[in-house]
Amino acid sequence: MASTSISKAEKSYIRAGILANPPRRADGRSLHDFRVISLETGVVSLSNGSAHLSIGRNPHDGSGGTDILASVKLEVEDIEGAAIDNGRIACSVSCSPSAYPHLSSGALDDLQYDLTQVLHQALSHPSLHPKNLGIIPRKKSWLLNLDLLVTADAGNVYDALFLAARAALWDTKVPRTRSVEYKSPKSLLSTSVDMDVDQDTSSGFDTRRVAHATDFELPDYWDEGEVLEGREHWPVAVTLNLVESKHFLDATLQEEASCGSRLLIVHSYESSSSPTVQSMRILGSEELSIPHLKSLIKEAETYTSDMFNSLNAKLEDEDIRRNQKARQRFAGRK
Amino acid sequence: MASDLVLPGQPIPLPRGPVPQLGRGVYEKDEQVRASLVGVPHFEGSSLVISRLRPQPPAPNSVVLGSITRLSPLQALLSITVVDDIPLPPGEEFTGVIRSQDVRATEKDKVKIGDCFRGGDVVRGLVISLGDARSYFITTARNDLGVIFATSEAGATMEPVSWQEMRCPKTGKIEKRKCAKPEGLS
Amino acid sequence: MASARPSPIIPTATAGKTSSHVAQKEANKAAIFQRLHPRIYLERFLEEKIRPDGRSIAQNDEGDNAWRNVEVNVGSITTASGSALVRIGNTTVVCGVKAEICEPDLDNPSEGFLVPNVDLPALCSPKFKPGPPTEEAQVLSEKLNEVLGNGMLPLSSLCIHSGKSAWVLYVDATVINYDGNVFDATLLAMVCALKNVMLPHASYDPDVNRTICTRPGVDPTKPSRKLVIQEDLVPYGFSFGVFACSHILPDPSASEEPLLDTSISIILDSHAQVLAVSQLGAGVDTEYEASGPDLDDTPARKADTLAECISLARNRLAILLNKVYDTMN
Amino acid sequence: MQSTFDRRRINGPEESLPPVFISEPQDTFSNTPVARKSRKVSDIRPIFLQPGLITQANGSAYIETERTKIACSVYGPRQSKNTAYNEKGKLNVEVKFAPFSCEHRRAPLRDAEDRSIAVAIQQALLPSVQLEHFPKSTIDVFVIILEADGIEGCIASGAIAASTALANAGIDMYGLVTSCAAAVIEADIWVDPTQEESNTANGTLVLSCMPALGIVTNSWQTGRMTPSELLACIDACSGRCTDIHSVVAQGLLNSAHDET
Repeated sequence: MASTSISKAEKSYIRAGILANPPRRADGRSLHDFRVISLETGVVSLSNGSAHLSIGRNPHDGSGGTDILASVKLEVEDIEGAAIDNGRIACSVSCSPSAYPHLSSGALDDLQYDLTQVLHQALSHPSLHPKNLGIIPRKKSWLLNLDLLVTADAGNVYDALFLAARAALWDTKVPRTRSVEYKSPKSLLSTSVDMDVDQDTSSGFDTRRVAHATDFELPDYWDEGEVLEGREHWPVAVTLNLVESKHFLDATLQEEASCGSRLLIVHSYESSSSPTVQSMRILGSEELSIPHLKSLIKEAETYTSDMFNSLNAKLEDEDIRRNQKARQRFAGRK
Repeated sequence: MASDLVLPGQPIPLPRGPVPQLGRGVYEKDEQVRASLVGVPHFEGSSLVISRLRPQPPAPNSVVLGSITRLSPLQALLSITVVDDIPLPPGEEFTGVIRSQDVRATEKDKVKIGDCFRGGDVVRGLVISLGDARSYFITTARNDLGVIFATSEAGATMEPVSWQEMRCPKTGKIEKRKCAKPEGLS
Repeated sequence: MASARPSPIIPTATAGKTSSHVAQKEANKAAIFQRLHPRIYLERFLEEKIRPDGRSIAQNDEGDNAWRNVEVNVGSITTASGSALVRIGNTTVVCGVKAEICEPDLDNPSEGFLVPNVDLPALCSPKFKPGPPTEEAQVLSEKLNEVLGNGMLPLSSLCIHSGKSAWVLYVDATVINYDGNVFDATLLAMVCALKNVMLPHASYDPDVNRTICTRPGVDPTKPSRKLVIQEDLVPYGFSFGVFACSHILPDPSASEEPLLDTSISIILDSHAQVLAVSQLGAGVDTEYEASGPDLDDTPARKADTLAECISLARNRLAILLNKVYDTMN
Repeated sequence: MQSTFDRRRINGPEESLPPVFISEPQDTFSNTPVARKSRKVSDIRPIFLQPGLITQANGSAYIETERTKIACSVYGPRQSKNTAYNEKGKLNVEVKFAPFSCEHRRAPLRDAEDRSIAVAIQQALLPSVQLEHFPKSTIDVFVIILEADGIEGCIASGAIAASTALANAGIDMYGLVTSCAAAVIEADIWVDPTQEESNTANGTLVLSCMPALGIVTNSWQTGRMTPSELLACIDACSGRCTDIHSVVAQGLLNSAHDET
């Protein structure tokens, strides 16, 4: 993402390679190929949902590649007068200085802020909001903290962030809650579940406070519970790196530094066929005409649908793998 | 009413056949010459130009005026306030450095900075190169370059008497400077 | 201060150019001379009794064109409770008042708050960099806080419910164009903004411990109201600078300000009574007046600098008042 | 607003809250869009643009679209402090909301929202400035928002004011940048939305382009849109950008005439 400095010769060499016919890239991939993506969910034991994703990691020694760790932590939030009633999502991206050694601390903060801005604006939009984050209407609700850590950046960090976020949210379990109310000793009437029926009881409580304090109980163990409702709508992103009339995907750091600008498109798949655009950005200073922009938007749909399907497949067999592991662990425990 | 004032991005109608050489303020994009500044395109010599009297950063071969801010045995630090006869707005300045080997053309290695410049002198120099991240490289190794204004210890404005001496009118004391030859002298 | 003529620095204009081009060359040479020797440049002008921006400093005329033109327009920002834009010459200041509700202090339960602040952003002048308030902005805010705290706006009038809730007025001034004498412009902008404030009707509801306001025009029984302002305590600022202990320059511009040895600030109320006076630095050096060979002064000049500034401020106040009044009502 | 104590400013009480009005209940996303009174759905707000307002700056511009007022000034090319040598110049855009510019008072120090607008405006200007003419230098663009009516409107007007200020400052540019916002409210396109309209919208787009060259410099989309709605928004905005371009051109020509 933050381009390393490369020499002019290397830059024109890479651009020539991409514009050539047939195109040739340093690692032999075609223009629209992705590097190897490895994904593992449930890696952080103390979180409600987590995922570890890396793109382009060297299979032999596990070195290199973009490396993201995503984790979801649920908190109870008192929403007494606030305008939110069924839960809130807060995303934050932090970049470890080891991933960007050449950036000063100020530039690192700015980069973190920009990444957070893109993620948060896309993921916290009401159109994607899961319904089951409310606990007690107008009193208590879940605050879903999605924290992503970029531990290494070898290019294409936006795609990696969205993939990791989607995997972590897919893996999230919301503990079931049961509302419990304490009846004040003096009130004779049987209070209905609806809390805000106000009787002027002559209880000892200060009359201004609501007659019944309500709270909730967690029947589940903290890491069980239902999955987020509508978890298949979480979006995926694709970054199209533009070199004059051509574009290519999953750029390495050198390729990112040599291409003038990038188009980031985030799609969410309501029904399996047509996606909806959740966010779009242009980054960089190369020329982009309006018809070219429109054609890129259409082509992006094919890339995101492939990515969407392959990610779903991977998440399914992650679930299966973890259930087997859980069963073996259970079987092992006498 | 609109004289041939053009705006950035506006194509410039070319009078005759051959595409003229393009100077500053115009650029060519897919065989169309367009303006990159607000102004009137005119010909200076053979090249089509839109000239704007705007403060510009120093570029190689631009004549700059600046005042000496710091001296060290190997170089003199200069705060550039005028570039190519266009003064920078108050509060803005570029940093330049005159290395000891760039002070004069003769006996480059026997230069003593203390005898050439003093703090606060106004110096006219020529930019050799963009230098490094902090400062531009300036030379005064020409007769018309060097100190053009200096105040003596007594506080009076000194007059140059030779290319390396200036005299204080009040006390008559001679101080050593690398002076620029005043204009108008043959 | 010896004012010998330095050797001609810039190559003489080459002849044969069209007149406008020669004029531009001359203007350019003058600009270079001002950039290299600002002090001598200003001296040259003052010798001819003219200031660089064309204002005259001659004593005989009624002294009105010694001040830059003042323009005020009020109520242009709809998101603020009250707002004003003031332009003195090129110096432009926009001031907005935001009214919020808070709990009053324990030691004066029935008083609200007045919080004036000046912001000198990097946008208004090349000498400011983005970041926290500069020293100059802090000094300005401090001075304005003192001047506006002189009882012009009784804080008790900002109380909604004693001990429980009161108004706090954040008076934020942003300088858009910094061309000298920002204090006068900001003070005038803040005063006009405060006069323009419309506070919604507010009532404190003890059992919910919250203050409820009604929008203007929603409920005729609960009208919004203007601030209670003591008209005779309203301050008007007039700033002067003394250059080289010899010239008094009213309303100094940005190019003159760094060269001034003394800065004098006179604050009058609407009846031309002196509310506050501050003089930093020596006044006009009277002995110098007498012995100065080339300054043909009459003895009248011997009067004390401060008294002279106060009289200059008084006749300027009359003109300023009818300008501010016709915009206010 | 929790006002943190800052010894460099005059401080009020620790905590103060904006007034709560009785008339409107706490509705968040009330998606009943109020019909537009004075202009059609596909019209933009009238633009008042005045280049060269700030005499201290190299170049400046002031823009007003009904209830959005933005001032912008350009300084530079300046020496870039404490950065490594680079032969291409740098474009540095800083945005500041005036404390009185929005419904709720803005923090006078760095506000989070300032940076996201600065990034959007910087991206809108980047392809238009010929930075290779200013090696080792920085062009500073400072934007102050005096009154805000719709964040998308601020980005669009801010980009227009900044591009006009750059031209007024005599910075070499490929072309003038104009920008326009659009919102999708219940499947129809509202151009140049105000604050309440964009609150009820489920998707908004800010498109900046150089109409003289037909080049898109920034398209900043948030919220949810179907691809066809997105393409419709792009067409609507690029049409409006060409109209705005003539307003900017007229403003610059007038101010250039006054100068010569």
